[in-house]
Amino acid sequence: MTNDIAPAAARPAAGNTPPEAVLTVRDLNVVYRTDPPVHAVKDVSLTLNRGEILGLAGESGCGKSTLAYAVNRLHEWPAEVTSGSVTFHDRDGGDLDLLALRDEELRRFRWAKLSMVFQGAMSALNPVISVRAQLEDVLTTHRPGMSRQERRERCAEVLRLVGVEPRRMHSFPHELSGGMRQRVMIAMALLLDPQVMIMDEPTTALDVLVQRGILREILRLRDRLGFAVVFITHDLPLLLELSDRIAVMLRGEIVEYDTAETIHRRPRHPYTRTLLDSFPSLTGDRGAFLRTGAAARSDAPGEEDAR
Amino acid sequence: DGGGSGAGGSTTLVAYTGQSGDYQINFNPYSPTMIDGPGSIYEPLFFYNVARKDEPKPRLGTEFSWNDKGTELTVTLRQGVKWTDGRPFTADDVVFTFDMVRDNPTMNSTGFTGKTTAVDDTHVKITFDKPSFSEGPQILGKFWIVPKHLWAKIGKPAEDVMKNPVGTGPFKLAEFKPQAFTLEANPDYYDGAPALKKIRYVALSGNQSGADALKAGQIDWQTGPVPDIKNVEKNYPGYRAITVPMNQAALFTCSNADLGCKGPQTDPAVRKAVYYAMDRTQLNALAFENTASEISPGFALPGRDKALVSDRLKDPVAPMQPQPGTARRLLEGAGWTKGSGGIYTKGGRQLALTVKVVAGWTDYITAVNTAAEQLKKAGIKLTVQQLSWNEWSDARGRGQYELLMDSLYQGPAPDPYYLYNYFFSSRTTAPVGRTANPNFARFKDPKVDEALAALAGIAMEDTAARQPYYDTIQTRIEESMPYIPMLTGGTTSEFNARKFTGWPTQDNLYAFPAVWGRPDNSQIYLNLKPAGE
Amino acid sequence: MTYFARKIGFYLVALWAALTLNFFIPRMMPGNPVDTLMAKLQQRGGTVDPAARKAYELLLGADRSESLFQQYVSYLGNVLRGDFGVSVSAYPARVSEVIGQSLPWTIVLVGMATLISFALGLLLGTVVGWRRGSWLDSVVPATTVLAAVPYFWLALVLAALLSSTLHWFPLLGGYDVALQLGWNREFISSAVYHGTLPALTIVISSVGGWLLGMRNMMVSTISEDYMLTARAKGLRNRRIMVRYAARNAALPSIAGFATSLGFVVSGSVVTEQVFSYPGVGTRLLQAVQNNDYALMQGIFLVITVAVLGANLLVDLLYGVIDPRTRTSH
Amino acid sequence: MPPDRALEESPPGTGDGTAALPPTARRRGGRRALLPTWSPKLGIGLGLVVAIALFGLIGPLFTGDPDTIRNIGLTPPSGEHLLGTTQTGQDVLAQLVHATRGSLQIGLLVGVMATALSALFGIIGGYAGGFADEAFSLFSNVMLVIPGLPLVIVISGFVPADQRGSWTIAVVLAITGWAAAARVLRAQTLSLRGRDYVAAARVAGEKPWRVICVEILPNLLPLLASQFVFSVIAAILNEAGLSFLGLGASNSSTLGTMLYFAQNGFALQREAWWWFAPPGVVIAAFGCGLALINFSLDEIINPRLREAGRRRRAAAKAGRDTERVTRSTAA
Amino acid sequence: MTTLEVRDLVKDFTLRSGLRRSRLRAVHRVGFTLVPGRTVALVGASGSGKSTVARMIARLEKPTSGAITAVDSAGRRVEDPRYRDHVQMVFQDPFASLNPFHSVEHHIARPLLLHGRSRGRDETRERVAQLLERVSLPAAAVMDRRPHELSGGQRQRVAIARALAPGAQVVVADEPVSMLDVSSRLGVLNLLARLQREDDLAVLYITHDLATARHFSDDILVMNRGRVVERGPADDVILGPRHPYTQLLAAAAPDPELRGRLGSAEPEPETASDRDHLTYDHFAGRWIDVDAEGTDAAAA
Ligand SMILES: Nc1ncnc2c1ncn2[C@@H]1O[C@H](COP(=O)(O)OP(=O)(O)OP(=O)(O)O)[C@@H](O)[C@H]1O
Ligand SMILES: Nc1ncnc2c1ncn2[C@@H]1O[C@H](COP(=O)(O)OP(=O)(O)OP(=O)(O)O)[C@@H](O)[C@H]1O
Ligand SMILES: [Mg+2]
Ligand SMILES: [Mg+2]
Repeated sequence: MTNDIAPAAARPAAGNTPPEAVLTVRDLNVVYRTDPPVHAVKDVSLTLNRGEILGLAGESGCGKSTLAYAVNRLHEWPAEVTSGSVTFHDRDGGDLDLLALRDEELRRFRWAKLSMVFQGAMSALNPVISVRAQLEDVLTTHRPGMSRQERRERCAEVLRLVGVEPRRMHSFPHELSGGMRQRVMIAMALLLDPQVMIMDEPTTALDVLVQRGILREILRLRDRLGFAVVFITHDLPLLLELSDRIAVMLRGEIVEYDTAETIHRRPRHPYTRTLLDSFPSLTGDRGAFLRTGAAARSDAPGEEDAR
Repeated sequence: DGGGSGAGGSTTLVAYTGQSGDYQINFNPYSPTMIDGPGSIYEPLFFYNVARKDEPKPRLGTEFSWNDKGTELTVTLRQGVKWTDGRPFTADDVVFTFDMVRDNPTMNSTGFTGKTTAVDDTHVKITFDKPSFSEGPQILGKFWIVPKHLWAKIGKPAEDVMKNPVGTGPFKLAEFKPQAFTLEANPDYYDGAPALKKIRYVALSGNQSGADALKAGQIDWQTGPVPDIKNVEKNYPGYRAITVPMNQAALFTCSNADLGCKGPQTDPAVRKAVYYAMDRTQLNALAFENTASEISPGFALPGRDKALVSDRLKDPVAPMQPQPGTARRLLEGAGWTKGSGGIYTKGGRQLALTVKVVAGWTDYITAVNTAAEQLKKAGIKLTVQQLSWNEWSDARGRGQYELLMDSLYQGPAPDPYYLYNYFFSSRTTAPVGRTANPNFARFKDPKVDEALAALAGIAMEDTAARQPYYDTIQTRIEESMPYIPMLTGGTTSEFNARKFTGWPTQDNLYAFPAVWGRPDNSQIYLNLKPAGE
Repeated sequence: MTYFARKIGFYLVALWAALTLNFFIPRMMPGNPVDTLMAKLQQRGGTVDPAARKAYELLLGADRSESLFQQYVSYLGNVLRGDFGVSVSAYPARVSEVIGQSLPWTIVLVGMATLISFALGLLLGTVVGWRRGSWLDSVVPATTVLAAVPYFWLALVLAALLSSTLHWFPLLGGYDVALQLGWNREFISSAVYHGTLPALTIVISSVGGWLLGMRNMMVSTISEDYMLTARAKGLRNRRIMVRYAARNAALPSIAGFATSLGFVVSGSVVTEQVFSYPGVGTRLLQAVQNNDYALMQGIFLVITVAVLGANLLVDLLYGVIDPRTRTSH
Repeated sequence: MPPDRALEESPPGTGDGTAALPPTARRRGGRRALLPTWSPKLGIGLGLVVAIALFGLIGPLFTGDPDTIRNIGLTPPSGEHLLGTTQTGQDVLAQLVHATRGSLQIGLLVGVMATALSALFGIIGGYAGGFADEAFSLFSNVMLVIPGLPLVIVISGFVPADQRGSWTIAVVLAITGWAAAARVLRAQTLSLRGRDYVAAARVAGEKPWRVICVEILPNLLPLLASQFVFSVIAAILNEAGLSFLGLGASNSSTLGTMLYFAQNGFALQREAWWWFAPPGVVIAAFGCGLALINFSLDEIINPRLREAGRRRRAAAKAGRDTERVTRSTAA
Repeated sequence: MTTLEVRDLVKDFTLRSGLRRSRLRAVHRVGFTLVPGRTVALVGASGSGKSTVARMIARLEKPTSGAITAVDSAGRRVEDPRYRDHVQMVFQDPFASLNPFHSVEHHIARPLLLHGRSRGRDETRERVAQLLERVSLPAAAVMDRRPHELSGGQRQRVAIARALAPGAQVVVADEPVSMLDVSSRLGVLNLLARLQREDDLAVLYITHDLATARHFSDDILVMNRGRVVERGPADDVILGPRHPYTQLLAAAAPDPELRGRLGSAEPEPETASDRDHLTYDHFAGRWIDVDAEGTDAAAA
């Protein structure tokens, strides 16, 4: 089953060829039917191009995860998609209206075309089942024709891809370090060679050094396998470094949506600027921050916040 | 068949003896924990009917006689009797049995000391070193003759459970299961095989389940309370009930201040006031469903021992209605005065008594509760205290109580002598703190002791000679009233009269009809016939 | 391995402590076996000569000249050799014999009933928890009513209704006593028939607890992140419910199950009373009522060993079913 | 500047506190989080418990002496005796009222004692750690395997008979009933002990007992309450069970002893339902009420359960809200 | 003014697995001095022992060996009962460090009362209000609320106020902002900086974020596996790291200025270097072997 791993696709986003969309979100609205209702995603429209890394930034509670889950229709009550559309443009040409899929179709679609990596790998992996069983689960469900041997090999292959020794397959999640667990999650997401991978804060819980290693891995795999990534985090500097385009969310709405370069150099929305200023630059000018000088004498809110 | 499963065939009598929980195999008639055997598998020499003044009925013995002094007892044995293993029964077996009991202190539950010799094959002689008329019923009626050829080989006969009992009796063991065991008719019984072919004893969990099983027709004979006793015939079609007054329910008092008893009940006036304040009619109705009967303050059974009830008693039977006037006079005569709240006081102390009763003995609890209400009217405060059985019997034995509710029991022959000897003799009591057995009231009266000693030397049949002593005992008891008589408790049994005929009736009380009475039950088994035969 | 060593060490200490308590508790009870026996005979047969007391004292060895400590040491020694002594209330039977005779009934009836109620509770709990918030959830409070009814009351009422009135089930006993004991069809079907109602009452009164526990764990488990992963993986609902939700949610119940297995013996007292069912519960009651120290100690030991053993088993098994515990600390 | 952070950085006094509450503010927390959310289940539960408690508390004022014996014997309910009489002519209603009070008393006593014991061993052990913890948890595990039945008799034996009653049985039930709860409390305490606010209290210089009582205990309250409720149910049921075996609170009147007397008086066989049924029904209703209250407590301890509980109710409401939200979205 | 001196601090943890025990050295011979008016940042990856140092300073944990001495303005050593008046700590998780059961007022009033800084209800309330206002919270609106009614940043402010309540002049802040929302982080850091300046506090700022360490502290200590591997003025350490571990850490910090760096080949971290056990001291301008020379030399 080696052809599951597509030959490295071109990287259209960075290149000059016109970008080909793989996922289109149009005017999506998601409401939590709580008391009072929370309108968590408001009129969001996004296009994810093939092979591209789309960063989704925003502070806690702005609706990033809600948006991501809505795309895969993972929401259960009380969340409800009230309007909008999510269309998946398959590699083979067909378009899928995700919100209209029936249960069984949706189940088949999930992971095969679009996989997800969640924030806490410890809790995202079932603690009482071995890693191998959790990997093979996907194959037995989606590729019922595969033999045991083939399944075993496929699992070993994806683990090798993410830099985990295949013999760790027999371990249980708690026996792996945080970084390894996250790699296992990524390996799992790669199993069916999906076209889109949504990563919801995949590295926030990790050590800076480990985080770096994983990000590098993602980039490498993307280059090799050509899937598109939606990368969700509140760490804007990270996105600026990593992604091709960035969408900045504020209270359910996308307030700025542009290439990483533009957002870094010429942020238009004041909120984007606030966000950018919340992260002092490591190597930049030290004086840019308020620690010293006259400004620092007062911590009037305006000044504290304005950067 | 009564319809339920477990009842067995139509010729099987299913008996429930009140056993709660599984049976543990034990057919050793001398073991306190044996489950059956006396009378049915093993036989005594004679059968004594405790329910009625009958002549002893021959079983293995045919005749017996005492010498005049009561120191020598000669018994003639039945001929042609065989053990169920085929070996013949001889005088040697009797001698062996008697000697075994005498020589094994753990089996000798009556303190038998006689010397037994075989005069010839059919005669044995037992000699005592003091007059022992009163031991006769015990020896003749409660010593189970066992086969020498088998028992002589047993090292510790007291500790053997006799898994395969061999006896001379009308029945033999057919099958044992912890949940039930079955006896079957002995075809070679000397009197001919009994008409009753099978007896099955079943294990249930107590009175409640006994009543349920009876209702379902699963048992044919049990002794114990059932709801609505008066209407057994209506409620359980085909069944009959019979109630025999046997044990005297009384409020035991720790009466003897000399032996360490404390409390107002050590004052005889108080005990008698309690006696007069009771409304026995109400007690009988509420606590005993009217199955109890009159009681004599001299503790001879008003029915069975009618002839022995002394005419020197103030009341031949206790008044069934309260006599508040008498009670008041008695108390006031003893220096008690009515205090506030209507309770008598003396020396600043209230006339308040605590009565101990076993938790779970509902009829007794009801009785003392009822009595408490009645005594309140007479100015006596009675507090009921329920105790676990263990604690209650501990307190009773050591005399650490003021009052307790219990009953007095009879001896091996239809004669009050045994009861007097058990409960009123100074030999069976002990100071408070040490265990009395069973003179729990700590009654001590030299005149009674003298009378008891004299009675031991007079033949049981010689009622004329015995009566003066009974008069003494009864009047002394009435005078002191260490056990405050309440009522004579009836023992009620229910039996299936549709399936079997020949049951005892009030008119023909040929045996005490309690299913757990041994050997009384065997006498009944011998009399029963499957209906329609 | 050291994990096991530690566990086993703990259980040994607990066993010793329990054994010691078992030794002292009965000895602190009022009364003594001889008086108990005497009184019982008086109550039943009517006549007991005062001389009998001496005989029974000798027979049952009521006068203990050994000091309490000596008794304790020889008790521990005997227990280690599996010798619990002679039962006073079933004299001269050995305690092991008495228990051996009754225990199988209890284990089969109450054990099976507990197992059934556990399995049923888990199954229902899984379904109710999976469909939380649906109408099924409103069934849950109803089951607590059953658990709040005194067990014996429920049993008595059911017995009166189903056995006495409707004659659907036999009233009393463990089998038709007219049958031969043995592994034949007739006997077994009779035993099953007799056991059904008692088992039913146990199941009815205990299933609610399992159901509720499992349902609550299911609800908690369902909101775990790995459940979301499982759904995102496109797994079938059934598989998620069984392999991801129920398997994880059942873990605490399994620990509870072990404990409840240990209480099979002591919990059987009431059942056996109500249904006159043969078994060790009645024996316990008999021992308590007759001051039968040896029997009491034997039964306590069975209970203690059962509880500890079941817990140990679960502790060890837990390592298998919940891999997290294997390498903890 | 995003308006919802106005307060965060506004100079003292200028922010109007309430308007600037963060979105989470409406979630319940603090002391209010310790109160169960109102639900029909809780309502029914409280209703049952209060009704039965009142029945037991003030009922005795209206009924006569339950021990009064009448010559009428067993009679079915009538105008004079609303629940009939027992075989000794005692008024069942009067007995029921007193028995309910007795049972409540035992339940309450056991609840208090068992909860106190489990708190003592669980919380202190869990907080102190080390040897104390090992010893305490070993002790509770041993207590868990000690059979309670003979303990009843033994402990009763130590209490002078004239002072014996519901207290004795309550002590026994408490002694044999605290261990399981202690284990749960210990686990919970262990997790609370590691919380930063406990460390913060220690840094602030609080004494250990104060840390336990003020910082840890309040957060265990829902758990303690649930355990209390549970041990009350268990106590009443166990007391009834012991009474059935004849080992109960013999000198005081409880629902258990009442059932025991009914059983011994062949109430069931005589079809005297008015005697046998009411005590069982009262126990069941009371236990059921407490269990329903416990549902609400469970929801505090494990908030995830609450979400599940709310689903259905909110779903009905959702229909109305959808309209409003979509309209506001369009605007 | 209080100075806090840490010398040769060692902490071993006993790990139990079954009956076997093993020792884990979480902190190895760490030494530094906190002086009024200066912030020292302690940086390092997860598990490097930062929190353990903080907890030992707060006396939540007993050092295995080494000394932590606080010296007050008069030059006297601060002994135990008064130690907590001088040294206080701010915890990482604002959601966990406030007891959900108690009001904001309670959290601040308790240390005030415990350390005898106020008496009576009214005075206490007033002092609480003052403290809240110092941390830029509207006292009237916040005082009676419970933690869950506050945002993360507000909670962390309450935690800071609590640390100041006993009059502490040494504040250990263990990752005070890493759990906060991005937009409120700077606010809290700036507040800390302001208080530090105004009260001349000595602050130990623990973080894994090199960027904020650089901007909010004067000196930086880099920890790796329980050891201090590099120390020096903030800019020197960040911009001119000498120890391989520091270099690795600096390279791992996201920096939009270096876009594209991720994709390009980067040197894999060397697993072991001969300098692992050495400390580079920018003050001294040389490598120091604390095992040989002790922390006195380094802390100079
Ligand atoms: N189950 C729920 N019920 C009610 N409201 C919810 C629920 N889940 C999320 N919300 C609300 O929806 C909004 C968006 O939540 P979401 O989880 O999408 O944010 P996020 O951007 O992913 O935040 P974070 O960075 O913290 O993960 C928040 O205001 C949140 O309070
Ligand atoms: N109570 C403890 N028992 C055993 N080991 C501990 C304990 N506390 C900490 N450790 C160990 O000590 C080492 C240092 O831990 P510490 O919490 O100080 O690291 P840290 O630098 O604060 O990490 P982080 O950035 O993740 O907070 C770690 O390996 C940790 O596992
Ligand atoms: Mg999120
Ligand atoms: Mg830390």
